[in-house]
This record gives sequence, structure tokens and C-alpha cells, in this order.
Amino acid sequence: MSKLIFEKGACGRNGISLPEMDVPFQGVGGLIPKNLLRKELPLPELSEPEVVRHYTNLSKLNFSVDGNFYPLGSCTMKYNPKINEELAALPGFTQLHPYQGEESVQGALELMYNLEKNLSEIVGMERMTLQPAAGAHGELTGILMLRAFFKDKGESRKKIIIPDASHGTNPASAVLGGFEIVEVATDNSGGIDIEALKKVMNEEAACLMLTNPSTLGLFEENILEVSSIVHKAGGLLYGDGANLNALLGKARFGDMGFDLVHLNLHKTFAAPHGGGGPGGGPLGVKKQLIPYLPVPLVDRQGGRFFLNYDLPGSIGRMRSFYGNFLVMLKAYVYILSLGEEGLRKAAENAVLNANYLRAKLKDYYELPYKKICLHEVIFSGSRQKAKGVRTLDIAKRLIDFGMHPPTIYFPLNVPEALMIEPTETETKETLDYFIEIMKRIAGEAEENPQLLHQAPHNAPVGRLDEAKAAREIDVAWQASG
Amino acid sequence: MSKLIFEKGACGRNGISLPEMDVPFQGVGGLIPKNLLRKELPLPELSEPEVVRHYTNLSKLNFSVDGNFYPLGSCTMKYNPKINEELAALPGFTQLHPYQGEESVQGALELMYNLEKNLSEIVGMERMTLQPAAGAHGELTGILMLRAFFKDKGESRKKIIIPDASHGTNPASAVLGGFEIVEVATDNSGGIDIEALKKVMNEEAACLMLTNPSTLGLFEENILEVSSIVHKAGGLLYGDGANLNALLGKARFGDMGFDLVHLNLHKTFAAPHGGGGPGGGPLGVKKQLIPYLPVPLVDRQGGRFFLNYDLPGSIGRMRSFYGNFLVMLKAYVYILSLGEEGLRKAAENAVLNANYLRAKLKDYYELPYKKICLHEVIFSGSRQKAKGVRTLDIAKRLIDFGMHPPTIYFPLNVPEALMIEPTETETKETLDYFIEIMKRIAGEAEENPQLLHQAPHNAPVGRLDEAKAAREIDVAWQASG
Amino acid sequence: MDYSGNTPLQQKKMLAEIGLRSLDELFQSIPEGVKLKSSLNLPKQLSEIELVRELKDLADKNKSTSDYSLFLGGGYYDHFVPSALKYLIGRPEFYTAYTPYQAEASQGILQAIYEYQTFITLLTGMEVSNASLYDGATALAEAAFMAVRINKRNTILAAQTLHPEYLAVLKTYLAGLDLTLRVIPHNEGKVDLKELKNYLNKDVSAVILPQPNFFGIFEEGEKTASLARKNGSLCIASVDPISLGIISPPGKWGADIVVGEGQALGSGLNFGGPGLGFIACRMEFMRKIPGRLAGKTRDERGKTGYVLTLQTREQHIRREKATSNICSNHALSALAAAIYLSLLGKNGLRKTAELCLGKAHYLSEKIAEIPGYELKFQKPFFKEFVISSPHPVSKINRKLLENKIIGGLDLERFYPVFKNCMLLAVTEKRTKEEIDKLVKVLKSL
Amino acid sequence: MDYSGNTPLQQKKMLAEIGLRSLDELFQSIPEGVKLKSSLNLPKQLSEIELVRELKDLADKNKSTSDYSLFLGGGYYDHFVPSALKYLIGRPEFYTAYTPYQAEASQGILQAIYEYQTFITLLTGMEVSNASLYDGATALAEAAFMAVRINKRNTILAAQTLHPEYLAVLKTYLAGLDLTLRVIPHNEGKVDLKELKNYLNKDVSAVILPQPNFFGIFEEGEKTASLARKNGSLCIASVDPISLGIISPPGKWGADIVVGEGQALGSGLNFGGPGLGFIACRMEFMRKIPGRLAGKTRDERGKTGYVLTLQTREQHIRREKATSNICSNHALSALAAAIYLSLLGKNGLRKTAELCLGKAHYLSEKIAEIPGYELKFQKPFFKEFVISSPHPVSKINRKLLENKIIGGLDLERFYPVFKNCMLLAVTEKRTKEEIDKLVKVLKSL
Ligand SMILES: Cc1ncc(COP(=O)(O)O)c(C=O)c1O
Ligand SMILES: Cc1ncc(COP(=O)(O)O)c(C=O)c1O
Repeated sequence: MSKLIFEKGACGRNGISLPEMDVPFQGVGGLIPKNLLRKELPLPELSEPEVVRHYTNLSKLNFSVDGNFYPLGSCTMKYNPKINEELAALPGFTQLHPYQGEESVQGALELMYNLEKNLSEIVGMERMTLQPAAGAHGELTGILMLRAFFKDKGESRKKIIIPDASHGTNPASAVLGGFEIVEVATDNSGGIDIEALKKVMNEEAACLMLTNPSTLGLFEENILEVSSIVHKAGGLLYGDGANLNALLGKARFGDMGFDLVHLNLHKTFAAPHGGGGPGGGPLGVKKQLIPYLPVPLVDRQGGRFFLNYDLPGSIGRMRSFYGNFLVMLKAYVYILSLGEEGLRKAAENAVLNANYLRAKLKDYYELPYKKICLHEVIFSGSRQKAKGVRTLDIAKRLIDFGMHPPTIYFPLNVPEALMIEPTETETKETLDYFIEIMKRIAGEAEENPQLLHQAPHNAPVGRLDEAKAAREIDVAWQASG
Repeated sequence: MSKLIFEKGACGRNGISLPEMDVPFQGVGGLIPKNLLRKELPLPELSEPEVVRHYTNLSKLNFSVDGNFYPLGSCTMKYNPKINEELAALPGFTQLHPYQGEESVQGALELMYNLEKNLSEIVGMERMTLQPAAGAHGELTGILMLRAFFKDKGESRKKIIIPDASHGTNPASAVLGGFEIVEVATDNSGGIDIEALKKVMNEEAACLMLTNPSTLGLFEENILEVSSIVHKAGGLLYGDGANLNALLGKARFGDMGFDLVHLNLHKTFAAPHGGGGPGGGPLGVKKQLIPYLPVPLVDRQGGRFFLNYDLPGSIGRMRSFYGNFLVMLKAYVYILSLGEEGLRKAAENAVLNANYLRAKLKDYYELPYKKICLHEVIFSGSRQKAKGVRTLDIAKRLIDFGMHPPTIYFPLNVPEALMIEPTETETKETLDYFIEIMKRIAGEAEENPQLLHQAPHNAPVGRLDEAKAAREIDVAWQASG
Repeated sequence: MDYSGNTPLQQKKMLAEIGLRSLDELFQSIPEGVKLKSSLNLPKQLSEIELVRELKDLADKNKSTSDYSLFLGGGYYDHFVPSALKYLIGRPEFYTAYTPYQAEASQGILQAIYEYQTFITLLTGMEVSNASLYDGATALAEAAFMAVRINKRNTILAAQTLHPEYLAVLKTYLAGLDLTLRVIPHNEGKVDLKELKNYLNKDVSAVILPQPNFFGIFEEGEKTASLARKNGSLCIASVDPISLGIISPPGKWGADIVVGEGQALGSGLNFGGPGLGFIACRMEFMRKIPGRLAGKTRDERGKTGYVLTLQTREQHIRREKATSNICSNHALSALAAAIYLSLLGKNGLRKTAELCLGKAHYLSEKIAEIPGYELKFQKPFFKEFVISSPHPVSKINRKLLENKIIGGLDLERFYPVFKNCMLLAVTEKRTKEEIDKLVKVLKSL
Repeated sequence: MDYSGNTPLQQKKMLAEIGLRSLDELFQSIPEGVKLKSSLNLPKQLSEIELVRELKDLADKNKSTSDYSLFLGGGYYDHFVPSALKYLIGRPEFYTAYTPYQAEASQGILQAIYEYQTFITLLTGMEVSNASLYDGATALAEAAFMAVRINKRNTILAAQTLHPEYLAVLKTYLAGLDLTLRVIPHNEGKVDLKELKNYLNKDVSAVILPQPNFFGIFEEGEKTASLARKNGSLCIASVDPISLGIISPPGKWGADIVVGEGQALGSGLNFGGPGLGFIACRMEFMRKIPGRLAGKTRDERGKTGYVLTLQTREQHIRREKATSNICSNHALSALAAAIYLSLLGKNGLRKTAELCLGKAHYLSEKIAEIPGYELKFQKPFFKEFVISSPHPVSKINRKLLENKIIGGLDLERFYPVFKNCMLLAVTEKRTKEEIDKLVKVLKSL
């Protein structure tokens, strides 16, 4: 592996040129009490060319959507349009301070206002907060809102029902909101177990947190019944909208009975994932929950946009300022680029691509749910497991062919899960290549399991020892070595 | 190797969205005579993600200064500062049409005016044309000017004297200007052979084209004598300033007796080479040559800058418009970033780096000129040649270690030449690594020549067959295959 | 432009392979009752040429610091973003990748995160940093949760001199877990240590102290930390990373957890986001830290590599028992911070801090010389300070805006008692000329 | 900021290794008499923050098409540059590389050049394209030299309807080799074929024809080429690459060499440079083409790769016997062209050409309706046309500029007889709204 930045550089080198002090300056000592002064600043010293070469070469060790097929399930690794990046770099957007007077940021506020309108329309909600910085943050926002909602109603509902196939953030967020988790199973067809739900959906349960389409890539076919069970018991239906990509222009959370739903702008709306973030996790709600939305909202009075802090029932603030504005901007540009027609086409192609993979690979890998899927298809590596090859081995082997592995071992209710989400921006040619390689790997699992156990063979590093990493913890370089 | 762009795509795919026709349009047929209409347009059809992935992955097959040590001699592959690129992308510069009225491009003209002033000062010339698009273009401009100069003087000088070590563009440009070439040899110390020069520098010779420092990385120590020989014989002294990097703030062409000199903005002034260009090859001249400069020049009247076409003796135009404006801009930013002090430091470090390599490698490779060099050091692979290893093999082996090879087989008067120009932006650490590898290769040449003959081993392709390329010419893909 | 890959012909072929006849059939699992029948009320699709125009029009409705001189701070600052940094974080190898779940295909971002974590420890004097959080405010809330997990106490004390929005976020977050938030009042712009003592009791999990505080003033870190320690409570510091170029790091003066807004480290203003939340702690608390951690390891051949480690703390493994619900973080902003600190290095960061310090004090002195204006708190400060003025802040700011200056923050918005008080920030980007112009406009009022 | 790598300490160590005591000693080969003793008169060094301000100030003194509607053409056009293209040519792997002398370390740019060459052949209907030249004008001069090398004749005939600056460059270049340039007059905006016949004789090496010509008008390519061929001369076409989306390619109508300005293919305006010179020819002339050529080959294992080929034509091998003196070319602009044509593809290029055609005609009709204005030449044109007006062009343009419109080219500058004549260009970027506004301003005069 390449040297660390701390092992480079030399004493006295500079990576930046700063202006000279152009005002009278008596020195740090004259302005800051001695005991507050820093003695050592153990940072490296590098030249600009050195830093550029270091990070340029680091970047080359990464797989990315621009360079590789990246069918990471549940992550919707679609192409991130360059025009979105270009427009998000306009100084008129990047060089705005959040506390500027509203009259000097009307363009930014208008954009947020429009985005909220458009997203609300797409998912069929009444209003939306753009504040949450990611999906999980949107979840927590929703959880805190429904807690406030039930508090106002004088109901003390302490539980939240979550299917076993759900994403880990769902239970984690619910717990942070002060709730206990009740898990419900997935039935044989991949839907929520209705009978189990009926048993737990009572006056103690505040809500069902449902991912739709589910993390199995399936539409919750009994959604109307589910919704009515939840609502009849006085609960709310929370939607995890991370998989909205499959439903764009096809169906809306609002119409299915969801009371609140969060989206992931960094998935469905083509904002880049940035190697982990920043993202955007707006939360949309039906009318009865509007009073609880975090402040501020962007509202309009005549032709003027303003930040509305006047929400007495609000849960307060979920973060500083107004959210990840540049991420919102990219989502907005994306919606304008595609229009309704384009959004619908995106959903269609995403679903088509997943089903194509399903059809072409189902003879080679175990398909736990034998039906048409939506944006992603879940296989199980159970057949290969029987030969001593784990899903992890299959995943690592894909790297040798320049393709990023799918999500693995999730959802938890599928053993040896391989969760494949090709997205709509990939071509049939790319899928065909993936299929060819997946078939080849299935063959290798039979004939040469060793090859898979030792994969990857062509990556910048071989199989990394995660156990060692957790055992001999080293999470920061130390000068001594 | 990766597929060609023409082997990708599919009928009906689009990489761009264009606006709808928003004016009444009767169709192409109504506006263009039938016989002029195109029948087939055999271009590929690709999606934007496909194109982005294609060229992103192609780029990864390239070595570059941002990723690699790139000591290509005579090319001055220094770091290209990012701020130069950022400022050259400002819409106030990129979105200007060359025929806009002068009042609407005052900033652009001011920049050109200042750049001309600064460059003239750096090389000690009276005025400069920024029009030439590259070094060779600057040469031709100079040649045509001195031809016009002698014509005006009523002298018919038909020859141009050029040292054997010179760059190939020198004789090629001189010939395009209608001159015959007289080659003079390099003496044992690496300078021009004074006696030989005296013999040919007569009333038939229009000029001596001299590269200083020479392509041997050496300063022409007899420059004042050379200048006086040329001038006494009524000739002009032309400077190839491609190697100016060694002299920044140290010595000026004007002070050495040169009458005209071209520079390479894409070398000395850190404008990127772009995989071959575009560059900038401004030509500076002494007073007596000003009347012959190409039109237009940028001049100033009061506070107003204007394009001056009023040069009756001008050789005319060397290209459309005013030159590679964005390249000029990068050079200008570079000069402002460094200032005089920084320019001098650049020269010092460039020369220091070359001499460090000289000192550390001279026991391993033949050093034809055993003295202090300037910006680059020339070795000969003659010792290795004796063992059956060519300079080409050494060069290719360097690729295996992630370093771009030096210039090889140039200058022509050094057998098996290895022309190494590290530039000032490389660190001692990088040089030490290069030295280590060069020593290792010298060892391999002794012990394992085969390894070198077959290098590179880790590149995207192995040693390519250039003879085959020239024999079975294929310079464009054809649909049939 | 929908960026889709398949042509109609390909779609047909693929449907045939799947055994379907139309795209509609792909959606047969959606019950008729919820299938969208009508069309959506969305703006018309725009071509790229039109998009550029549309967004440029929006941008032109904003007044940005590329045309205006900014003296606003309040937790977000107009620090310089080096050009090289912008180009590096613009490498799609970084920004179009996901969280590095597959380490062997993600060594670039993993090593960069490891470096980022190291930078944060070096800067703060702590031993462990995570891979990033959303922003300074949520990082603070996470730190409070972390403290509660560590010592199982249920009250958080927070200085009133904290950023008001951080206090607001704390309040929202703590409510979820029924934890108590108590605010320690300040005395003339600085935490009142006597009051703090009164608030300390066995329920206090942690004391939160900003350094410098919202008014730009330096707090008594050492004394606060020591009081907290004696009470068995933790001390959480919320810091300005730029100040750490010259100010003693919290690790030195006794903080247990350090958080902050890292926007200043190369992220720019962005109308408030994305910025960067950072969090660091002492080694003993490592297993309680929220979010991702990159760790060093080796491959089968002994080669060094990096992986996400201690994932058993995280939601995707531990679900409801996770240390936090955070999944996506601000990895790209963390990368920016690593690059920023690499470029500035020891000398650059120190000099940046000095420029802020010097210029802020110059401005404060010049303003204090104007009759009717004065420095509200006479205490050492870093790059931000409060002035009280004879005019309403809104009036001043209107006048400044006419002169291409974006003035300071009207403190009345957060502290009704601070009438006619303005919080001004000065960074290394402001020139004497700009500062003098601001002073001139104030004088002219 | 000098970007140098060595610290003072390292310099010392290195000097010691070299056996010197000071940096000055490194320069001992420079005679005292020419060593620079005084300091240079250069502007003061600026930090990056200051640089940004300085250059922004300069940029702000320009009126750019991001704020103004441009109707200027004359060889350089405001065509759309897709965002993806800008990002791709911004990859430092491309732009910080040199000419690919070492093929194995340069496969990216080599394959891209091979693709570019192919694109140019597909577009022009020729068989060989080189790797690029500086611009359209020098490409034309190179083509003239090439013709002379091919048939050893010494006269070049060029249409008067060529871009006046191309004619000027031709004149300068041809003078160097004592070749004769004769200009064939036009008749009402188009080459007079009768005149052409008069000019043809056994000395004529080539006939140069623009298509469309400087006035936007279509010339008679087929007839011109056939006349040239009968005379044993070559036909050189200078074309607008965008027009080739709908216009028959020169390869079809008989041109032997095709050149043009490729700025429209993704380079943008750049105040006139860098753009792109392209040149293509029939297979039989391949060995006479100037500049670099990328060719396909294989490595030792049989894998396909690309190299610079036929370098024996070039100056670095052949020196004075080279086909040209060109060394650095416009590789990055060529890459841009390849990416542009990949993104637009068959449909995009055709549609772009149609939009230009349609909008230009709409504007021409609207202007012709204004009393006093008329279309100067009543002939089919592409995206550019000449109007004669009742007012001096300078007056019109002043008025337009006030209305945020950059008007057309004053033709009197190049053709003194064309008083009050303006050359207007309309690209796909102009909207009906902008066009109508221009018309409205004209009406208001
Ligand atoms: C189904 C689902 N829910 C929630 C999340 C959490 O989203 P984020 O990472 O933006 O917090 C994810 C992200 O992977 C997800 O796939
Ligand atoms: C010494 C010398 N002269 C002239 C040139 C030609 O410059 P350009 O490639 O810019 O035309 C070069 C370029 O390599 C050179 O090294």
C-alpha cells in the first residue's frame, strides 16, 4: 500500500501560499493568554505537487461508478450526471453564508422551495423537511416527530414495529427516539407477515417502519391491508423510501397510506455518494404531521421566499442551518433534467435491469423469492456455500473483473445474501458482461474453490484481514511508528 | 486494450439532451439544396454514462505529472498548478468571442499586455508576439520575420546555421521559411564548435539558431563570442528558449546577444502539455525586428487596451485570432504566483535536481559531458549497450516502477542518449527513488538483460511493436473491422 | 435526459428473456389501487443548455462572497479553499464511490479516511477520531449520547455560550432518550464557573464547553474539565479547528470528547451544508464512538491495507444496539479536511489562525474607535467578536450590503437582551482594504 | 508559491553530494558578463487568495456570453460544450501528460487520438486524419504545403470567400516557400466558377474552397473539385464540422484534403484559442500529411495497443526533411472533439446542425422583415448570413450591447465595399426569446 501522507513531506515545505499580514499585528502572545497557546502542532509539511500526487494516486485505488459497474444493493449506485456537479459549483451557490439576509439568498431559497414541492409531488406527501443530512437522519427526524405527535394526542405508545429484513438504521433510529423495537418476520413470499403484524400492532405500537419496495427488492403487495391494520390500531405508517428508484412515476407513498417517508437524495436522485457521504435524507409527511416538522421550513409570501421558524409544535432543529444545500441542488437539477417522463423511464429501466439479471442468473444462484422483482434482485449463495464457497468469496472474486461486488449478507433473513442493484444507467452490454462473469464464478466455485477463497487476485491488495483489524486496533497513525 | 468507442453504444442511445426547436422550422430539405444533403452520418450512439466511463478508464492508462515522476528531457514536465486551471475556467475568460468589440474584452487584453511585458522582462527582449501556438510555431514566426528583415535590408541570405544537437523543429522551421540548413558540430565540451561556426557564418548565413541552455543541458559558455561572430558577419542570433527554465532570474537572452527568442509556455511557465498540446510559443524580439512582428499586437492608449493592426512591415498573420489565450492566462497566473523570487528558486531547484541525479548516477551510466549541467542531465546508455541492453530497454523498464522514462535517443550527437529533466517541483525523496531504480536497472542490465528486453512487465500493455504499426498502417477504425 | 442505458430494442430483447411482454408487466406486483394513474405535477424537462440558464438565473438571485465581502460567522466561516483541494475531491474515483464496504476495491478512500482520522487526532490531541459525522451540531449531540453510554448518567450540562443552534439540536436529540439538558449561564460572554459548580451533581454525564465560544471568546477549558472530572462527569469540547493552529488542543487541557464543525477545513460555505462533523475521544472510549472507523490491517501476503473496523458498534450489524444510527456520513468532506490540512501543514494552519486573529483584532479596534460603538465583552477572543452599536443591526447591514459588504450576525435573533449587538467574524481572506471599508461605512451611518 | 520540492536542508545535502557549496556554483557555466545582476521588473508575488481576486477583477472587465447573448461567428462559434466533456478533459491523466512518446505509459491518450482520427474521417468522409494541428488557419496552410509536396506545383488558388484571416495566414506561410497565392473572386457571396476556370493552369497545385464559406453560404463543392481534378490540381476543403451533421461530406463530393477549425467540437470560445486544427486526406496522401499519427499495433503477447506511427515524416526524426515543423499540437482539443462527438453521436450532431440552421433562418427572416434591412446574398446558407442595414454596424452593436446582446461582425473590417453589412451567426444555444429580442432592438433603432 502507498505511504501515508504523514510519512511524506519534509520540514519547511509548504503546500500553500497565504497573504502577508496587512494589518498591524502585535503577535499571538499579545492577544491570547499564554496558558491557552499551543506549543506543538504536529502536522506534516508538504508541497502542493506532493499532496496532489498523493491523493491522485490514492484515488486510483478506488472503484467508482465512473470507472466500474457498481451494483451495490440498496445503494442505488446510478450515474451521477456531470452537469449536476458543474452547477453545484457555481459561486452563486457555494459562496453563500447561511446567515445572510433572506433578501440576498432568494435564489437559494427558491430552489429549496421548488425542490420540496417536487419531491412532495413525487412521493405524494403534503410537506417535506430538507434538513436531514442522510437517510438515517431522516428516519430519526420522523421518529421524533411521531413521538411528539402521540405525546400531543396524549397517547403513550412505546413500541415501533420493524420487519426483520429492514435496514439496520431503522431499529437504530427508533431506539434513539426512545422506542422499543418489535421485530416482525418476512413471510414466504417476501412480504411482511400479516398475521404476525396483526398480533403486535396494538395500542402500544406507535408505528410500523416499512421499507417499500423492501430490501428484498419486492413491492409490499398487501400494502393497503398493512396500512389499514396500522391505522386501525391508531398507529402511523412510516416509509423508508431508500428504494424509491423503483417507483418513480409508478406509485406514491402517500397513495399507499404512508404517513411519513424519508428519501435518499444520494440514491434515487443521483447525488453522488462521495465515498460515504454527504447525502440528503428529506422527510415528507402528511398533513397531520406538518406541525411537528423541524424548523426552519422555506415558505413563500408573494414573490418572496423566507425561512419560516414559526412552527410552535416543531420538534426543533435536527442540525445546524438548513441541510446539505449542495446535495439538494443536485437532486433539483436531476429532477429538471429528467422530468416526469425521464423519472418514469429511470424506474422502468432500473427494474428491467434487475429482472434481466434475475432471469439470466437464476439457474446459477439460488433465488429465494421466485418472482418478478423491482429495482434489485436478491440471490443466496447457499448452493455455493454447500461447496465451501462463501458469498464473501464470490464478492471478492468480482473485483478481479473490474466490477464492484453487490451488497452481501444483507438482508439478514436471506442466508449468504447477494443483493444486486444494477440501476437504470447501466447498459445491457454491461449486464451481459456481469452475467458472464457471475456464471464463470459459479463454475469456479465447483471446480476451483481455492481460487475464490483467495480472491481478489488483481486488486491493489489481496484479501484483507478484518479480524486482525478489529483485534489489533490501529485507527490513527502515530509518529513513533 | 479496451474496446474502441466505436465498438460501444447501441442504436438509439443518446449522450446529450438538446433543446427543442423553438422557432418555425420547415425542415432541412426546405433550406438546403438536395444535392448538398448528407445521407449517412456514421457516428456511434452512446449514453453519457457510457462515454464518461470509457474516457475515464482510458485516462487511467496514462502516466501523467499528477500521478508519476515524468523526467522527460527537454519537455520540462513540472507540476501544473491547479489554481491556473481554476482561473482559466472562469466564464469571464472562456466565454469570450475573439471578435467582440475591444471595449467588452478589456480584461483579456490587459492580461495579454501584462504577460507580454512580463515575459519580455524575463528574457530581456523589447517586444513579443503571443500569437504562436507552440515552440515550433514561434520558430517559424521568427524565421519569417528575419527573412523579411533581410529582404528589407536588400540582403539575400539563404542559409541558417543550426548545431547538430538542436531540436528537430529548428531545421524544419528554417526550411519552411525558405532557408537551407548548415549544420555545425558540437565540440568536446558540449558547446558549439567555434571554429566550425566561423567557417560557415558568412554573408550567406541569415542566422544562427541556438538553443541555450543547449539540449545537452549545458550553457553555451562562449555565448558572447558566438554572438559577436554572428553579428560581425551581419547575421542574427535566434534563441530557442525551450530550456529557459534553467535561466529564470539568472540570465537573459537579450543580455547574451540574442536578437529573437521563442519560449514554450507549456514548459517553463507551467501550462499543462495536454497529452501533446495546446501550448504557447511566444516570440520575443529586439528593437530592429519589432516592425516585422505578426499582427495584431496588444497596445495601450491611456487606460485603454487595443489590438494594434497598424504594423506596415508585419509578416502578417501566423494563425487566426490572437493565440492560445487560455495558455497565456495560465502562464500569467504562474508568473504572478511565483514572482521574481519564486522564478529564481524554480531555476535553482531545477538545476540542483538535475545535478543531484548527475552526481548520484554517474558511476552507473556513461556521462558524456563531465561537468555541472543545468536543468537536465544527459547520460549515454553506451555501457549497457555493450551488454546488449539498449537505452530503449532501460526506458521501458522504468515504466514498471511507475516512472515515466526520460527522453531517449535525443540529442542525436549522443549515442544511446538518456535525457533526464527532473524539474524543480520534484522532491529529493522522489529523486532518491529514481536513483535507486536506475541503479537497480544498471544491475539488471548486467545480470538479467532479458528482463529489460521484455520490459515493461506491469504496464497496461507489453512492449508495442512499432515496426508493425508502420508496416501495416491502421490509423482509423473501420466499420468492417 | 434520463441517462438510461437500454434502447427500446434492447428493452424488448430483455423482456423476452425475462418472459414478459411489456415494461408494465414488470410492475405487476404493485396493486392496481396504488398504481399512479394520473401524471405528476412536475416542471417540464430541460435540456442541458436550458438547465445551465435556469440555474444560473437562480444563482444570480443570490449575493455571494465572490462579489461581496463577508464578515459573517456564527459557526460557519469564509475560510480559503485551496484550488488543489477542489480538484482532488472532484476526482470521481472518490466522489462516485460508496461507503467502502468492500475494502479491496476501496483502498483509496479507506486510506484517506485513516489519514483524516489521524489528522483529527493530531489537531485535537485526542487518540481516536471516527470517519466523520454530519455537522458540528449533530456531532455534539452524538457526543452527548456517547457520554451517557459511557457513564450511564442522564443529565447534560451545556454552556450558554454554545452556538444556539447546537443547543437547539441537543435539545431535540436528548428529548428522544428522555435525557435532561441544563444550560449553564454565562457571565459577560463566558461561562460562569461558579454557576457551573452549582449545576454539577451525580446525574451529570457531561459538561459541554465551546472553545472559543459563540461570541469568539476563549473559555476556561482546563478549569471546566477539571471540575467535570472531579464530579465523575466527562468534558466535551466543541472547537473551531482553525483556532487549533495556535490554541492549546483539548487533549492537553483535559477534554474527554472533542467535536466540532469542520466546514472551515476545505468545505466552503455552501449556504450551510454540506460541512463536516468531527468527533474524537480518548482511547478508552473508542468502542463507544459513533459511526465508522477505518483501521489498518494486512492482506494475506502481509501487505498493509485499510478496512472499516469495529463495525459491531454500528447499526448495520448491531441494529438497535448500535452506538448510533448514522450510516452515510460526510466522507467527502472528511477527505477535503485531510487534503486541506496536508496542503496547509504545520505552518499554513498556524499562519491562517494568526491572520484571522490579527485581522479580527484590527477590525475590533477600529470599530471601537468609532463613537457609540464598543466591544461588548472585554475578553480575549479569536476571530470573532461582539460589538454593540448605536444603530439596529438590520439598519447597519442594509447599508453595508449597498456597499457590497455582508455584515455580521444580529445577536438579538438568538439573545433578545442583546439589542443592537452584532457578531462579526474576520478570516484570512479579508483584506485591510475590505476591513477599512467596513469601518468607513459604519462611520458614515 | 514556487511549488519547489526541496527544503533548504535538503538543498544543502544535495549540494554536498554534488560537491558544491552553494546554489550559485551550479550556475558557474554562465559567464559573468551575462549573469543577471539586477532584479527584474516583475509584479509582486501573490498568494492564492490574492490571485483569485486579481484574476476575477480582470475577468469582470470582460463581457462574456454567460451574461450576454452572442450572435458573432466568423469562424468561431458559441456552440454548446457538454458538462461531461469538461470533466473528462479535466482529468489530469490526460492534461498533465506529454506527447505520448512512450506508448506503453500513454495508452490512454494514444487510443483517444486514434479515436479522434477515426471521428474526423467519419465526419469528413476521408480516410486519414492526423492527430491535430493548431487551428483552422494553420491547418489550411499545412494543407497547401501538403498539396505542393504531392504535385510539386507552385500556385495555390484560394476562394475569396475564405475566412479573411485564413487567407492572411496562407499568404504569410506561402511566402516562406516562395509559393504563389491567387485569390478567386466571388460573385454575390459565392465563388465564381467561371473565374475559377480562368485561374486554373498547370502551375496550380490546389484549389481551396470553404464549405460553407465565410458568409455562411454553401459553395459548389462538387463542381469545384471536378474542375480542379481535370486540371491535375487537388481540391482542399475548409469546412465547419457542425455543418457536417447535415451536409454532404467533402469525401463524397471530391475533396482531396479537408481541413477546418474544430473549436466547435467541444473547445468553447476562449477568446480565440485554444481551438483545434483538423486535417484529413485520402489514403494515397497519407505519407505526406503533417504532424502526428496514432496507429494500431500489438504487443509481444498479441494484445492490441496504440503508438505514434510514421514518425519518419516528422521533424524529430527527419529534421529539415520533415513534412512539417509541427511538434506540439492540440491533443487535448482533439480529445475534446472525440468526446464531443461521442456524446452527441449521430442524432445529437444532426440535431445540433438542424437547430443552427433553423434558428439562423428564423433570425434572417425576421430581420429581412424590418424596413431597411435585407439579406445581402440570396443564397442557401447554414448558420451564418450577411445582412445589410440602414445603420453603421458599430452603431447597431453599441445599442445591442446595452441590451446585453453581442451583435454580429462588421464586414467592412475585412471588405471595405461591404458598408453597413453585418455577419450574424446563430447556434443551437440561442433561444427564440434572445433572437426576438435582437430583432426588437434592431427595430427600435
Ligand atoms: C433501505 C435503507 N434504509 C436506510 C438507509 C440509510 O440511509 P443513509 O445511509 O443515507 O443514512 C439505507 C442506506 O444504505 C438503506 O439502504
Ligand atoms: C529544444 C526544443 N525546441 C523546440 C521545441 C518545439 O516546441 P513545441 O513542441 O512547443 O513546438 C521543443 C519541444 O520539445 C524543444 O524541446
